[in-house]
Amino acid sequence: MLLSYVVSPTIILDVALMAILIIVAFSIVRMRSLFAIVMLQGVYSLVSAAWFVSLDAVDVAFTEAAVGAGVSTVLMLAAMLLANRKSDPVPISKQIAPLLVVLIAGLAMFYAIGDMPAYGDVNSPANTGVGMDYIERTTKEIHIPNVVTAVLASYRGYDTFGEAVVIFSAGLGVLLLLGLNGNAGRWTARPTGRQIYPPIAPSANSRLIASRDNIKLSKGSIIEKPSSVNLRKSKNNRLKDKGNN
Amino acid sequence: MHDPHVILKVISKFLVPFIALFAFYVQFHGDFGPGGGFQAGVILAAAVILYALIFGLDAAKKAFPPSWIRIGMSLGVLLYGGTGVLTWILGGDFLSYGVLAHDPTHGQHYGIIAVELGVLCSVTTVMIAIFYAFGSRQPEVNEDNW
Amino acid sequence: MIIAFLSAVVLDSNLVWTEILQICLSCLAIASGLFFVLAGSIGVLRFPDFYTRLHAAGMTDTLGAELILIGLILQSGFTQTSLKLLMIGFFLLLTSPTATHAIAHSAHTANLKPKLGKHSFSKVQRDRS
Amino acid sequence: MVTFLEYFNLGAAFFIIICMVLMLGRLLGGPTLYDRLLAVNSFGTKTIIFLCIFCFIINRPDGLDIALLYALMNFIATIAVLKFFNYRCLGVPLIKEQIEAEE
Repeated sequence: MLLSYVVSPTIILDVALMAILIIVAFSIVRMRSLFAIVMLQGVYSLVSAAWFVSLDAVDVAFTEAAVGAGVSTVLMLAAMLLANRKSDPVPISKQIAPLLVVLIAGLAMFYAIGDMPAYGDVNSPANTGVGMDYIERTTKEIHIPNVVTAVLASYRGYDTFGEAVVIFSAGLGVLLLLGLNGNAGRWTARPTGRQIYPPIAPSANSRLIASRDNIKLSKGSIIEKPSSVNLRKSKNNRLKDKGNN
Repeated sequence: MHDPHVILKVISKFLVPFIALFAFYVQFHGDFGPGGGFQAGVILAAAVILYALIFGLDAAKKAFPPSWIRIGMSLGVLLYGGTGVLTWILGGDFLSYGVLAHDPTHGQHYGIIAVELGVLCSVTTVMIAIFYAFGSRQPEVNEDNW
Repeated sequence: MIIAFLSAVVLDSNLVWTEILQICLSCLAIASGLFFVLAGSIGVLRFPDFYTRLHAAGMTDTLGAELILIGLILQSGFTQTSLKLLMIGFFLLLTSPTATHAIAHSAHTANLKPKLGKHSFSKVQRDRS
Repeated sequence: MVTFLEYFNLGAAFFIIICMVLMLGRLLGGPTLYDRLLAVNSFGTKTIIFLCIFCFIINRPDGLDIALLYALMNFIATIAVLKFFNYRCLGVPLIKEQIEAEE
C-alpha cells in the first residue's frame, strides 16, 4: 500500500503483465513442440490484450482478442499440417552470426529509447500534433463518441480503403493458390517439394475417413497415389486384417 | 446409438448464434464502444469456424456456401469504393461523406456505417475462405513427426 | 483485519446500511472466489497426474469465476455493466465445463492412463480377475 | 469507502496475476499435451476475471466487451487444438469417431 503512493498501482499491474509476456515469449523461442507453441501464442495474445486494455488502447485490444484467441490459433493449426512437428536443434556454430545481428539490432533499439517521450508525457508528439486535432474535430464534425472509429472510417478513409483492398487481395491469393477444396483427391504436395500428381476426380467421402493409415501406407513409397484411392485401399486392408484375426 | 460428442454438439449449437449476435453488436455498436468492421468480421467468421469444427466442413459448406465467398469478398470492396464514388457523384470529394445527407454530420454517420459494412463483408468472407482452404487439406507428413 | 478496517471506515462515514451490506457481500463473494481460484491453481500445479489436475482446475475454476463475477455485479449495481458481467458469467458457466469435459474425454479415448498408487493398482487387478 | 473497494479490487487483481503465473508454470512444464491444454483453458478463465476486475479498477466498462469476447472465443481454440490433435484434420465432422468404433 505504501508502494502505491510512490507509483501508480496500475503501473505495477502493467509491469507484472509485461513480465508474463517476456516469460511467454522466451518459452515460445525455446520450446520444441509445435502444439505447445501454438497454445503459447494464444496465451501471448491473451496477456497482451489485457495489457492493451490497461494502456487504454481498447480497440487494439479488441482486435488482438478477436484475431489472436480464436481465428489465429485455428489457422496456425491448419498450417501445421504442412510443417514438421519437431525441429532438430541448430548447432552452436551456426548460431553466432544471427546472434550478432540480433545483438546489434537490440542495442540500436536500446539506444533509441533515449529519444522516446516519457510515459504519459503531455508534450509528446502523439499528444500535441494531429491526434489532439482529431479528438477536437470529432466532437464537432462527426458526433461519434468513439474517436478511433471516426479516424479510421472518415479522416483516414483512404487508408482503410487500402486495407480493405489488401484483405481482398489476400483472399484472392488464397482462392487462386489453394482453392476452397484443399487437396481432397486432386493432388498432394510435400514440404520437400517436387511431388505433384495428375488430377483425378475428387471423391466425396475422402475427407471423411481417417488419415492415419494413409500416412502409414505412403511412408515408404516415393510416388504417392492420390489420397482418395489410398484411403479406400487402407480401409480394405484394415478390414481384411480384422477378418484374419 | 451412443454419441460421445453430444455435450459438445448441444453447447456449440447453442453458442454459435450468440457469437454471431455478438459480432453484429460489435459492428453496430462500434461508433460508441470498442470495435468496428474488422473485429466484427473476424468474430462472425469464428462462429462459422466453430460450426465447421463441430459438425464438419461439409455441413459448414452447406450453411455458408463457397459461392458466397467470391460474392462477399468483391461486394465488400465494392461497397467501400461505391460509397466513395457516390460522394463523387453527389458533388463532394472521394470518400467525403458530408454530402450524403442534408446535415453533414448525418452524412458522416451514413458513410461510416456503409464503409464498416463493406469491411465486415470482406473480412468475414476472406477469413472463412482461408479456413476452408486450409481446413480441407489432408495431412501429408510422416507419423514419426507427431 | 479486513473487518476491522471496514468497521473503522463505516463508523466515521454516514452511509446507508444497504450500501454497506452491498459492499460487505461483494467483498465476501470476491474473497471466497479468489480462494477457490487460488486453490485450483495450486492444485493444477501440485497434483501428480492429469486427471487429478483436471479435477482441481475444472471445478474450482467455474465456481471461483462465478463467485468473483457475482461480487463484481454486487459492486456495480443495476446497470449495463452488470448485464455484461451476467452474460460473461452465463457463457463461462456454459463453456468452461464443456471444454473440461472435451479435454477429459479426449484424454480418455487417447488411452492416457491415470497414475495409480500401489494399493489401488492391486485392487484394480483383483477386481479384474 | 470507495477507496477501500479500490484497494480491494487492486489486491484481487494481483491475486489473479499470481494465479496466472502458477498456471503458466503448469503450461510450460506440463508433461502431456492435455495438461497444457487444461492450463491454457484455465489461464483464459483467469484472464477474463482479470479483465473484469481491471475494468472496475480503471473505472471504464469498455474492457468488459473484450472479456465477453474471450468467454466466447476461448472455447473455440480449445476445441480446435483437441480436434486437431485427435484427427490430424480440421475438416472432419465429430461423428467420425463413432464410425471407427463400429468397424
